Amino acid sequence: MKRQYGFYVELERCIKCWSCEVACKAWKGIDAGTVSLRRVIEITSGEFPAVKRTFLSMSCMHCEKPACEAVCPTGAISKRPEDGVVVVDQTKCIGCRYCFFACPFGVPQYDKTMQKCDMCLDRLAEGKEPACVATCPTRALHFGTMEELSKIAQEKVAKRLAGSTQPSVLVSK
Amino acid sequence: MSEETGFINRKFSRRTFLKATGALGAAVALSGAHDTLLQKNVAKAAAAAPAEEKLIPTFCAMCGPSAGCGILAKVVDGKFVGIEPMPECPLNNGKNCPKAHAAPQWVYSPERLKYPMKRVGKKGEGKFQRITWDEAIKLIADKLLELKAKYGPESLGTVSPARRSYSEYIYRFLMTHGSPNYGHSGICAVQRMFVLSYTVGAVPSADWANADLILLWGKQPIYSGSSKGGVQSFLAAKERGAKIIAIKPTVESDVAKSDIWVPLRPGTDAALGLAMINVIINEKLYDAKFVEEWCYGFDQLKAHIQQYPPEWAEPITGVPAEQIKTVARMYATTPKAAIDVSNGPEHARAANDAIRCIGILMAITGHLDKKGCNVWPSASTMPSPRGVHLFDRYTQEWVDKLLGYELPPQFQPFIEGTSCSLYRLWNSVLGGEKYPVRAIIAPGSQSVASTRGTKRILQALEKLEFFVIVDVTRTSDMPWADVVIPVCTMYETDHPFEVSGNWIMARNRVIEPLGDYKSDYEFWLDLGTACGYGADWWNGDIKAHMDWRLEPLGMTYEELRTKYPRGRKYDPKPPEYEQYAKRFAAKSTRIDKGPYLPQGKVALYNTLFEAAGFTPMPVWRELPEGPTATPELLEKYPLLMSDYHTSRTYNAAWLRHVPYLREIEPYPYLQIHPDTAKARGINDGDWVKVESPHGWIKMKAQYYPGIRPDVVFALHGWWQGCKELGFEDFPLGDGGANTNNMYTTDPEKMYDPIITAMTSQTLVQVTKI
Amino acid sequence: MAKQYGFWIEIDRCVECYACEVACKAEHNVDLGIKWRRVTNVWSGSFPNVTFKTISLSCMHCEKPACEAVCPTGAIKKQPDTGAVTVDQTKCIGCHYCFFACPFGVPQYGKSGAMEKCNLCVERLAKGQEPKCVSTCPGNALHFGTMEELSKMAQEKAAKKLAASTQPSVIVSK
Amino acid sequence: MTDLRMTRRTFLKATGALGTVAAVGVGGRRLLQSQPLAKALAAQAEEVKIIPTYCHGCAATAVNCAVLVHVKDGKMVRIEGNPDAGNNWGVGSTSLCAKAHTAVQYEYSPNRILYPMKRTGAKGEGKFVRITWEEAMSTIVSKLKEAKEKYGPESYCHLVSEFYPPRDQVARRFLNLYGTPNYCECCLCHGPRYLAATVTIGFCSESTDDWNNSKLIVNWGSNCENSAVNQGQPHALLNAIANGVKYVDIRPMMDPLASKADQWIPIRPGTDCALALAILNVIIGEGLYDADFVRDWCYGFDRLAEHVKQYTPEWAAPITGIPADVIANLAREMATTKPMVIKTGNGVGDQQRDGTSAMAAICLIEAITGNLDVPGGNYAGDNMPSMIPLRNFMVETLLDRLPSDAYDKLLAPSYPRFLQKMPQVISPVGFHTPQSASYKVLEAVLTGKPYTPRVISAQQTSVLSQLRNPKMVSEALKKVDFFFVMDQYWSPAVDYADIVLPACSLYEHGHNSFFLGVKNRPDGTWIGMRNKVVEPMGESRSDWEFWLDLGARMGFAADMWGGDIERFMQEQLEPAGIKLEDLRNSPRGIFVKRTEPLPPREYRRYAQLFKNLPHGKVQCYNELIGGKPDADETGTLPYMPEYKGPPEGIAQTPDLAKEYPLIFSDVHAYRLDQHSSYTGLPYLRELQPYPWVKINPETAKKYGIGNGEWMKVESPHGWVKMVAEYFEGIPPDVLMSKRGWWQKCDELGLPGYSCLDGGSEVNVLYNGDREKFDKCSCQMAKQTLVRISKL
Repeated sequence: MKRQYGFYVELERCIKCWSCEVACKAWKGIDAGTVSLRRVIEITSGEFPAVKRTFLSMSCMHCEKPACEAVCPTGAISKRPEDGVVVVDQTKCIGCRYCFFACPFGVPQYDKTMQKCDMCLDRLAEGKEPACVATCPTRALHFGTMEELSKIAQEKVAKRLAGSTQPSVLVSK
Repeated sequence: MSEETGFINRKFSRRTFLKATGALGAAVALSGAHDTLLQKNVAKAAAAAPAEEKLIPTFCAMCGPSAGCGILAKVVDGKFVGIEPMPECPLNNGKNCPKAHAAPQWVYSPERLKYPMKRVGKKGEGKFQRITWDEAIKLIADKLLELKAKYGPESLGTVSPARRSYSEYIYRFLMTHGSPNYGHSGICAVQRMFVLSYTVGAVPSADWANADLILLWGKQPIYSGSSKGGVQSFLAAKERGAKIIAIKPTVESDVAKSDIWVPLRPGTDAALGLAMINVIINEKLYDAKFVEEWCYGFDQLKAHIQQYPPEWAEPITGVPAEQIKTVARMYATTPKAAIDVSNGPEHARAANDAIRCIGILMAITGHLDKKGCNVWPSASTMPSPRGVHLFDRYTQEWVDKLLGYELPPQFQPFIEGTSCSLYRLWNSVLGGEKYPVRAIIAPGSQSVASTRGTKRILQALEKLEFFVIVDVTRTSDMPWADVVIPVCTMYETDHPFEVSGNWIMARNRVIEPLGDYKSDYEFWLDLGTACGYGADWWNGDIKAHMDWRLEPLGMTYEELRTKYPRGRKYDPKPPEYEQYAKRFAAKSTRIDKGPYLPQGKVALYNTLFEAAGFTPMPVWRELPEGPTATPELLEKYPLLMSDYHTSRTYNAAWLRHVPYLREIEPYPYLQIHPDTAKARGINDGDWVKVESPHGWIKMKAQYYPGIRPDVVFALHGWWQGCKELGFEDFPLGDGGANTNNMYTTDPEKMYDPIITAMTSQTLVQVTKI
Repeated sequence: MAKQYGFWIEIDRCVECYACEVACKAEHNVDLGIKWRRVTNVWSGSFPNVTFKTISLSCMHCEKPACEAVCPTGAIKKQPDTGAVTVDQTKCIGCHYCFFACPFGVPQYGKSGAMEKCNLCVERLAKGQEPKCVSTCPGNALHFGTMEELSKMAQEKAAKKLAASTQPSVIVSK
Repeated sequence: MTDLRMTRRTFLKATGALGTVAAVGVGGRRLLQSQPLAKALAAQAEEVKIIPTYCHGCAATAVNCAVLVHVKDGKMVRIEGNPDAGNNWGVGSTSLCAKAHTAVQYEYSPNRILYPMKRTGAKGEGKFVRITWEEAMSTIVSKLKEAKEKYGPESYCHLVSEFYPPRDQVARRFLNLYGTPNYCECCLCHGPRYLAATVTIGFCSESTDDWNNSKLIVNWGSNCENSAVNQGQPHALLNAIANGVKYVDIRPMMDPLASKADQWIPIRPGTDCALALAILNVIIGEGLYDADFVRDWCYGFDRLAEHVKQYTPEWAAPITGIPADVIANLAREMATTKPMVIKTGNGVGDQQRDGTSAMAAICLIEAITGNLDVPGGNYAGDNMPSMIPLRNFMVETLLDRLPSDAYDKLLAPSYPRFLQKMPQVISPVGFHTPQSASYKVLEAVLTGKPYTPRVISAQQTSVLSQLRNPKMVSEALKKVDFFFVMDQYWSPAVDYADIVLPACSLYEHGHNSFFLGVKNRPDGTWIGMRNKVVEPMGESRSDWEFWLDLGARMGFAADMWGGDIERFMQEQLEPAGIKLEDLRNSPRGIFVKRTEPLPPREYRRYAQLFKNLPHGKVQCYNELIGGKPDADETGTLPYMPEYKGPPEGIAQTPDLAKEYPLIFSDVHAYRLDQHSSYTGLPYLRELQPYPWVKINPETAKKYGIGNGEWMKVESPHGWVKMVAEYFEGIPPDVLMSKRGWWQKCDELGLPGYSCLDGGSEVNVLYNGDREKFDKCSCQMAKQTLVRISKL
């Protein structure tokens, strides 16, 4: 049965505490100063005092039709049917960086060969969540099948609509 | 989007890269006369003797009307070899387009004219004899004075394309000589400036930095100078999230990045404009308060426009009525919406009507002189250098003496002084006008390649008594010249200065002139003095002239050069908005200096045009030949053809001889939709015959998915070969590649009745050769 | 630690103006008929819903260059300090084997017959200048830097789009 | 909403749907994604041991997050959150903060002190030679004995950081046995704010249990997204916001949580007292207070009403930088939106010249609006009896062994002497008395007033980066007769020590303060063991072992468990009937279920909360401390909160502002380090490589300072070199930085910076004059004026 796991970041709950970024490097034993397979990014807009700050934790999106897989000249990149994780075969990768051109999100990193998030397949095998999701102190970062994730998102929006405190106005779409 | 993953599909990487290389490989006939460095090995270059390298701040000169981009010209051992960025110039912020980088090949091209010549062979034979600069000047001056005595000063005419930095010197010479006959090609800029001035009182520009919606109407920012502000402001607006609607017949890169493409047929902009006004008025989307307070003739317009609903415009423009409504509604209801109109609509019989519609659209929606809409230029604290145009000497008699009007006499002179259509100037030589001109000077203009009716121009060239060419490289009508005057390229002269917004910089000489010639400006100073008008021409003293021009800025030309090597920046004044009273009271350039807008309001209903015998409100005028204009011709000539004015690598009729540019666009291409071509058995790259009711040319078919299946497009101005790549010249008339052979020369159909803009649409058949 | 420089073409900003192609040729006096950097369009869709994207491509300066691996005379070397893959023309015998191996068809053969291609403008890098194509790109679409810098830039641009597009959906209108 | 996390985990494990997965970099740097993961995992499984303990993230201060450490071949490899303990939001939470994940780098850092050493060069020169523990301990013992005989026990002062568990059990007990009252507090964190609240409304609660009943949460100076990311507060606040609770944030910078507030109030640092007084002015002036509560439970309200008339919003606006109308509307909203809770933090009552008054005024705002101990208000917390009763050595520190005149011998009381003699008023756990102020103790070394400290020790603290005026501190450390230090890392103060002792990291000893490690919750109480994860580095010993050993050597063995740490720990567990061995052998800790259900939550327990206050009421007019001698005993404490403002400020010293136009302050906590340490840990230093100062881009551009460029920051007291970090979320006339950039990071080749002028220690900038400190709790103001220039 084809299953697609994925991440979901609730922008409103992320406070850029960098825990996911450091947990990912620590769990995979990556040296500081080299690659970052998950990065926390801030978008600031407006000027003092009307400032808007949005925080976003970003790693590989494990696309349904990965642009990196499509352009890889040596077939080093493949998408696993059983969980939808996009993985890189290090022995085939020649470090041509063409996948970087293709990726709309600038995810591929290079330490000789292409490095990127593999959804912590080792932890998944032990029934654990990826290291970044497990450590997120504000539960902004979620993991699961796309059905599970959409359920979380819809529940959140519905709750806000019902609104336990203020009576909310129904928005006409 | 196609089902392939995103934009790069697996097929792309290896095969298409090869395909593109292959197409060029065969064509390269590597002729011997090749002086580029063979070995490209870096180590080898470093090992050579350390070259003495200089970087000279100056201006690129490779393209048209507006000022050149700032560059650092790299000179190695006295040879101009390349350019580096000069970020100080606000026009291009250190960026440069492909033409700028190909400048050395243009400067050192074998096609350069190196010394003055006088004709010794028969007219059109192309035999010349070298003479000195002074001999040539004297020869021209004597002839002009002789013709002036015999036939009056008005026997002299000049031909010029769009506005150049030396255009004002031509007006001045004509004024000092006594002739009103300045021939303008009528295919760029002046036409829309005239119509907008008489509709909204000025030429308000689109406020790209603040608009949320921009209509890119008939504009080619990538073709007409990709390094200038156009591209940078387009991309900045996109990244800011602004919506862009592209109204153009073909898909260039800017259309591909726009949100909506309005694929109208060339020459039908007026129909689209009228239909949009119809929608906005009938659906009450106009700004009633602004219309009531600042527009004249709304009721008349409202009645007049009922005949032009979107359903009427659909068969003419080819744009679905629904899309016309959507675009009209979006423009009217978006508070910050602007229209950036350029050359596209100026090539049609209804050119004035199209531009009037655009002015009216801006006015009735209130999108005028507001942040994010079309705004007036903000003033600068920089005192403006003196102009050369003797504007105050124009009189009514002067206007009446004009041979043939480009703009109606009641509105002469306009910003270019008294101007007559270039075609009428040549027509007078064949006796077709009030009186014939006897002498024509062509500074940087190739009439045979750039105006309609090539055959008639060639006949006139045969008959013209005295023809002078002033240019940097060989031109298409040089064989018929009596005197050829070479002039410096802008890399060989240290004047004039360039102004870009609030910044001014002196031009610096990169290399010494390669032959016996001076600059354009020195030519006019010398000729003016030789003709006895020295008092008006600083007696030929270029230095005194330049200092005179800079006097308002309180410094001499040398001080500008030495004190401000990278240009001097003045602070802009903060922009002012909604200054309607002042804006609509603007004085015109007419003899009586009356306001453009007699009512002090936007002319929805134009009383001045009405008094001059023209339609007070914009109307629809059919194409000379077109699917709805002449359906009877469709059977023999099924496709609608038009042409571009300029491209990424060429300007009008120039630069085909520059190898690095010719490599990119090696052939005169006919853009044709793949299905249309396949239906005729034409493959991508085949040579085809393109025939209209007026002439025929040979072009290479280029499969172009981003075009209407019933339309084909080409670039105008093809005549020149390129020795380094082994390309020969093309014939100028039928059988060549000059699109000007294809269009009508029937005076009733070839012009816009008010602004003499020349139409560039016809019906053609395309067959494989 | 060896630096690995690279290019990044930001498709959304490239306007197919060919400035990078001609600038590169002028800077290195490249023969006519061949190109070290090439601009190519990829069309998609059909009239009237048709559009195209433009890619400016030169040598990728791979980590394990296929051309270097097959070159019989060792003429192709990957420079340790900048990661640039350069050609020693005196050793190249013009056998075209590298052309067969390269997944991107990058190798070109000019009048000298020896292989030539983009050299990452190492001589300009030595003078602290950007590669010529990058310095002139009017659309600011062609970027150059270490892979880490480029990746940060790309991610920030993607994030900006995500943040701007979603406008965290607050259903309750306050 | 069911806890999705639990169901998915069991679901994944049950279905085993994952098949073979790509191997992951085990210890190795690169990702071996090609080898089948199963094989690699199996190999990994046998060697890796999982050891439960507590995280080092908040360093020695708090003991909060239970963790599982992966050890392979005796070497720490990785760390994870322990789902059984109930960290952050409760059972099942595996979350940790960024600092936790540096466990491996923290343990094996090249900055570790490995052996006892004694100084050979001059004080501060940093020349040392290795010695044995025996020689080190005997030197310390002889010095302590000599000092006691010649100058009296009070001549020995022990410096320590806040919350360090050994200090309140074995260290405090040793000092009492030795006879010195001079247990020295840094007066930087929690203590001063806790005192101000307790003397005004009788308690100081940080409970978030009742937030979901609140209608308005006001975060006033609390920086919990930096100081306590994983301790439940950010998560609780985000839940409240998601549930529609209105959230207002009063802080100088728009920190991440402030960016999610409905309203951000960018107040100038050090002016919170002015704002609080102006809010009281509006609430009382417009009669918006809870008349019933005021009548029944407030003392001296009328005098307060009169007192605050002078503090109008128009008066407060130029001081705070907040427009008068914004102040007035805020006051009305805080008074009328019920229930409201104010979450205070270090930014408000801990490092300001009028911090005590600021905190008192804020407590009074909560009181007179009837928000004390009400559902959704300032809830004083559940009284849930623990199912694991422990012997609390934090209280049994043999206080009676001190000489009778100990309190009078106190060198520099960190809060008024008369209050220190009333421990029953200040709850037994919250404040241990007697205690002196570290800064004033060091000053006494130079002045000899009231007397000269002869022996000083420092443990788990870096005084040169903790206290103001590092120049004075370094002079004092040079002059003192004998200075010994015990720490994990080589901080700048260690250069001045006579004897240096290597301290174990928190993963190298299994010694516990069980009291702090217990997690009490509605369904029962959980206790976990701090286990020894790896062998100590070099010859390092645990701080507990040091005090027990020192106690025995000084003849107090009988009262120090004979130096036997096991006995000390076993005695703590006796009341709960738990054997130390049983706890060590239960990796998932011990959970004792509650026998009978908890009584429903009680509110408005005013009689009990105010019992220690005069008249048993909230002190609007404070007769507990009003008119009594202040900490310096040079003046008396005010009856009502009074505004003083920062020592140097735009509004306070306008002429000085002509030369030094910008306000400067620093954040107390930052989520990438523990106060002044941890800038040596590569994963954290990578994210903040250089000493940053946040500056508004417009301000920086005026001085031609680009983003990321070095700049000079100079105050009337000293100057530092910092890197400008453009930040829109800060007022144009304010600069904010962080203290503690002394630790180098060899792995990234980044230096440590000096703590003196020309370095990057913000403390050199602040005013060191004790007259400009808070008179009640010796808070040292961290606000000054600076001028900046491009470097």
